[in-house]
Amino acid sequence: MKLFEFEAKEIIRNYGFSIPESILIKKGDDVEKKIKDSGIEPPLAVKSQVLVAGRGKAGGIKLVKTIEEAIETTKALFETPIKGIKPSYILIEKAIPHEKELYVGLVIDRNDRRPLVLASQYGGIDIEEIARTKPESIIRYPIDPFVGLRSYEARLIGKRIGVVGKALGSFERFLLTLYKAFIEYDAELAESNPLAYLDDRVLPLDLRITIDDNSLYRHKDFAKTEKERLGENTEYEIKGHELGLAFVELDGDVGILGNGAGLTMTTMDLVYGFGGKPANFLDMGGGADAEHVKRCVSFLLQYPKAKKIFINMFGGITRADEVAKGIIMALNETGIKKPVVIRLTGTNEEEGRKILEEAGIEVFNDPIEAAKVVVSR
Amino acid sequence: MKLFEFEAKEIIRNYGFSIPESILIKKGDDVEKKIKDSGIEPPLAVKSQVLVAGRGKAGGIKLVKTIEEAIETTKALFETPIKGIKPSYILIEKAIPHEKELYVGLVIDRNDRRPLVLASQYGGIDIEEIARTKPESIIRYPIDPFVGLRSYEARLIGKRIGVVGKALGSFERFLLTLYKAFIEYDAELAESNPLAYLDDRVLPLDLRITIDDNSLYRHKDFAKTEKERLGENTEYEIKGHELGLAFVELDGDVGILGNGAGLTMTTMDLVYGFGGKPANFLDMGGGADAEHVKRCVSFLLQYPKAKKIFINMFGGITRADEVAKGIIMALNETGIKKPVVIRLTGTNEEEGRKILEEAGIEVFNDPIEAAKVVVSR
Amino acid sequence: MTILVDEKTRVIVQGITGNEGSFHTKRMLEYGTKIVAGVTPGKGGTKIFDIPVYDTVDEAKREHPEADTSIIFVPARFATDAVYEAIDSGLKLVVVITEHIPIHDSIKFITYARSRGTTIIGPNCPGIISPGKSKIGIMPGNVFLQGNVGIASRSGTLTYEISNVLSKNGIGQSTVIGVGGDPVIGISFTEVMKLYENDPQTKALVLIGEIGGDAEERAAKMVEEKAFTKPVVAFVAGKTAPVGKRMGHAGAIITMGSGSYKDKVETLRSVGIKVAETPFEIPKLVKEVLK
Amino acid sequence: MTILVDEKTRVIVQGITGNEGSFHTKRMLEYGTKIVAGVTPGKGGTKIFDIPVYDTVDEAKREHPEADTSIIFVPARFATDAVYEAIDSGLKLVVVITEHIPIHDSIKFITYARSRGTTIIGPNCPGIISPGKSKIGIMPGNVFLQGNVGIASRSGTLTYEISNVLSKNGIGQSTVIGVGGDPVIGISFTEVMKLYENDPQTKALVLIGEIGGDAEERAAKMVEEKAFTKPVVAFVAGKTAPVGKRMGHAGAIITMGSGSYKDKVETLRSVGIKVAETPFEIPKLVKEVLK
Repeated sequence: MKLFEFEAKEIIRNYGFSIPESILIKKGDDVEKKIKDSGIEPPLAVKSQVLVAGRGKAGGIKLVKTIEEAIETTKALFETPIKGIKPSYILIEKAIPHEKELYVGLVIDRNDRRPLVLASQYGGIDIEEIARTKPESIIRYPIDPFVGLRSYEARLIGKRIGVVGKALGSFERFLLTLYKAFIEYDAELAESNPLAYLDDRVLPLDLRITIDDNSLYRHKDFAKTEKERLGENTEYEIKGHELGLAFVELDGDVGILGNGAGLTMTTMDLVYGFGGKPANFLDMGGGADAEHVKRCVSFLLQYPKAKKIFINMFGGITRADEVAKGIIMALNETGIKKPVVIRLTGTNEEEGRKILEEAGIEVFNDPIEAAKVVVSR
Repeated sequence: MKLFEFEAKEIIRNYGFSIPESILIKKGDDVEKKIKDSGIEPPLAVKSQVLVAGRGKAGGIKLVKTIEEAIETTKALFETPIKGIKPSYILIEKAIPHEKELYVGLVIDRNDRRPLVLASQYGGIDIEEIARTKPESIIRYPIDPFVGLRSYEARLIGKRIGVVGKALGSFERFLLTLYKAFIEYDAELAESNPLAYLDDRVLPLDLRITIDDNSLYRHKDFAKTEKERLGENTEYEIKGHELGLAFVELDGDVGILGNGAGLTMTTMDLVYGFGGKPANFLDMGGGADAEHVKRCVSFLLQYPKAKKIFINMFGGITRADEVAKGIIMALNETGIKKPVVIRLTGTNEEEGRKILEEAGIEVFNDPIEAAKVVVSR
Repeated sequence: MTILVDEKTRVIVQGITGNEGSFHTKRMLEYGTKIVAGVTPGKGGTKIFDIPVYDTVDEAKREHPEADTSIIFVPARFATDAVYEAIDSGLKLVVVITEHIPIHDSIKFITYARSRGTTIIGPNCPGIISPGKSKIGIMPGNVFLQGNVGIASRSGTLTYEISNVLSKNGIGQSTVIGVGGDPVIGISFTEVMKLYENDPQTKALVLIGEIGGDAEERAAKMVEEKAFTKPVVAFVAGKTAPVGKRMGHAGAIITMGSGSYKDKVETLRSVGIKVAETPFEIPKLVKEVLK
Repeated sequence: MTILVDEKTRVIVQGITGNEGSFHTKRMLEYGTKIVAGVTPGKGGTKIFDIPVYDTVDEAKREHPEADTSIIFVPARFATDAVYEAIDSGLKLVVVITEHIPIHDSIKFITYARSRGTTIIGPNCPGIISPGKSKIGIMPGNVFLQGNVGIASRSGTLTYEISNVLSKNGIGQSTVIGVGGDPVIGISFTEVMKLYENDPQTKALVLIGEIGGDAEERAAKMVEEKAFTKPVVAFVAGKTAPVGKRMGHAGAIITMGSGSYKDKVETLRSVGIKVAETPFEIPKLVKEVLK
């Protein structure tokens, strides 16, 4: 789960790292009153709180020199979609003049199985772009997860990207604070880009933290912004999320349902291979019962982009008879008629096939054949 | 630094381990009003908050059956010295009927250099006594300081001291909570003795936490009770503490000042060996300057138990001339006359000797000879 | 020979009395897996399918010192603790079926396992099977056939699909490992490949990849550097997956300018690995490389 | 030969520009200790006593790869970090002079040092000296004399006192180690004894103990089990110290029914170790055992 910039900054402020004064405006607030009451003084940065990358280039950050301009810009930004998304929050910060911008981030290194600090003297552009254009500038520093990041290591990393003097102590404190957030919030990613490098300190101009979804049960503080966060998804992705489904919206017209992520992706690939276009990714998961299958199938029946539906199921933990029952229930309950092509094999295949065929639904054993059929319909 | 029982219990309550309802009465409170207003219902345990061991046997814990009795007992306990100390706080807790009492504690194993869980099915008596009478009952379970105590280990320990059923889950939670306190409060010791073993849970009837003095800069929450805590020391120990001196009061009449703990203890031993009795232990530490030496010597001059003073100093980091200067300053500033015997050797010995001899003070080179002289005076 | 598990493997099932644990214990027993004990805290002293249940792995291991492997069906919130318990009891192989374990927990227990010499498969994996010898996982046993092709897969169901089509074409498997769908897993493709390289029974390798991460690229590098010398056939799921969206698995997401289908396939082909367009092409390609 | 340090030892001083650090660096140099670099964050690029100062141990070690030992004068709040830095830079011996380091920090860096093969002396110790060869500590160099008696001590000043009286009686020392006054220390009496046992130059051992803990009892056990076979003379400070009071050092406290003077002396004598009543008896006893 991606945190909003203002949430991420609140975390490091609570950890005692001092960052510029700011105010948060929520959609529906009296913008004028809130800005004036805050006593904040220009110059200011007015920042649209959206979770998409490249916000700056897309016009989501404006520098203003007067309070009047700040009010105007805030109102305008609420109405400005950034990559299709209108913000629910605007963050207004004291603008800090600076010349140099650094990059610093923490990720999990999949191969090393440990936290990895990434740092570069070139901030303000995507780390991928830095990696492409100035790979030698990127410091990669692995951290022992049991020992944690030590102060001396934070200093060492700062030195290696050219931070010197008083600012080095500030960089050290910032990186230790970021690491603390990374660990305590079970983050997959915690990065500041750009990190302003001033004479005597560093300042995170932007700050992004992504919490590992599997650990959300340990971090319930962000429930209040869940609705706004979901605003980043499409209408049907939000509905899917609310139903607890692993659903991703795509641009085609073939509704896809599989059991297991690999098989579901392969099903998409097969459809695509025969000239069809998947309308979505939907994985029913392992061990789905009839009730859960019904939920998935009903969802696709109601999902307007899916003009036809391809269900590809290889029984293992999941039983074919449960899937068959779920499909019948969904068709009956919704009453929606769409072409549905079903491939069923594996555990309890015979029972499943029987249930479907008795209801007059054709069942394939070979997924290639089924894919061809669904594309042709 | 030893925490009071009520402070230790507050910690684990804040960590979410549920313990019986209680109220804390401070000396000077309106006892009657406070107890009646609290709404707490008998039976109650009224517990004198003193830091000495063996409080129960010494009459510091009383069980009462009515509110009136609680009020009376509380008032009485405030006036009852426990091993010489009158309490500043009384803790009144709901009394929980129970049959079995366990012991569980966490210490640092000096030899293994790691936290060690000690647990026994026999609680309510000193762990030293358990160790003497039922050594086989004590479970010793070392913890990797980087990995920490795991839930399964807490359960394993509980099982080994005979905890079963629902109470085992409670024991697991309690021990994990105690370990958390042990780590987060940099404790040398965290123990519950007795830990009541009820049908469905365990409850710490007593709880003791001792914080490592070296880590107190990380734990400033206990400053408010510092004065009451010091009440456990003698008047001069409190004064010494306030001056930042490593001072321990003893029963003899020879004031002792050395540099280094080992040498200072050995100085005490020498005095004792020649029939004298040390009035104190006072270590000026390493690298003391004249100012600090003056503080130490002045303190002993004003300390009434010390009828004479023995200063034993082996110069290493500490310079003999600084020590000599400090002694002269103390004698001049206090104007107090007591027999002072000085042994001075090591770094800058000659300069030191000269300073003292010019002031008419005899200086010994041989500590044995000096010890004999101080005892004879 | 096979890798990691065979007919001599003796298994403890952690979480044996739960829904999933008991269901799959039954199926593993039916397959012939030697399960010697089960563990569920609070259920010690009972039996299930005639297998003794203990409160702790420590006790299970004491009563059954021959146990060398554990399979974990414990729910995510308690699974991390169960893994430490298995490692501390000295088991050599721990198969973590549980999904949704926080990644910071995984990196720690995997690091810890390595320091103790324990191999972790998973988390969020279907397990491991050496057909005809031992099945320690949740895969349907009937789709596998004993033989000489090793399989390493990031996917679950897709592995069954591919094993099934291989078996139907008469191509048996030495060992099939589902390494798991999480971004961080105990045993990686390259580590599995080291084992297959040294296994005389294994004559070829089928690698079932997915978008996201760089496991496939690392496998290719190993082939390039001749650290793996047996023929390899690969398949990568997610050809048509969009960028930046998580496709079910936490691990299957194209991010940070890496992990795309195209890059993976190109890298694999560049070192001479045959890449199948669909799972159903795999038997033909395997037959070719085994010729 | 001596143990742990000799004329080949090359030293980095951490905290070299501080009060204590610079004072003792000067005295170590005067003694002949080979100090190759100093470290103080923020002072990199400067020099002190002609010794180059670096911001990090990493840089110092890169410029002076021959460095194998560090001595730490960093204040307690930063000392833990300095120890990790020394260990991570691959130094083999780290002498921690700093006192007042929290014990939970010490147990962790000592555990970590062991896993990396680094020996820690201290914290809260006077250091180590092999007379005539190298002094890495804060002891006054002039009280030591090169010879064949090894010393291990829990005390600081008392060690100088005893070394002084030995030297004056013509009894020289191979190596003198102050293991430190904290309850938890990097190298213990028994670990030092293992080294002395294998050092041909060392013919006898003087053990300077204190009340508190069980270091003396463990030393006695080692003698009893013949894991240490050279003659031992011991002294224990704190004969007249009261129970339950901390005597200066955090380690010197009689608690939990253990650590008393009487118990220690009895245990030492029971295995044939000569225990001196005062430090000034030690030369006589050493002469006896060396006869």
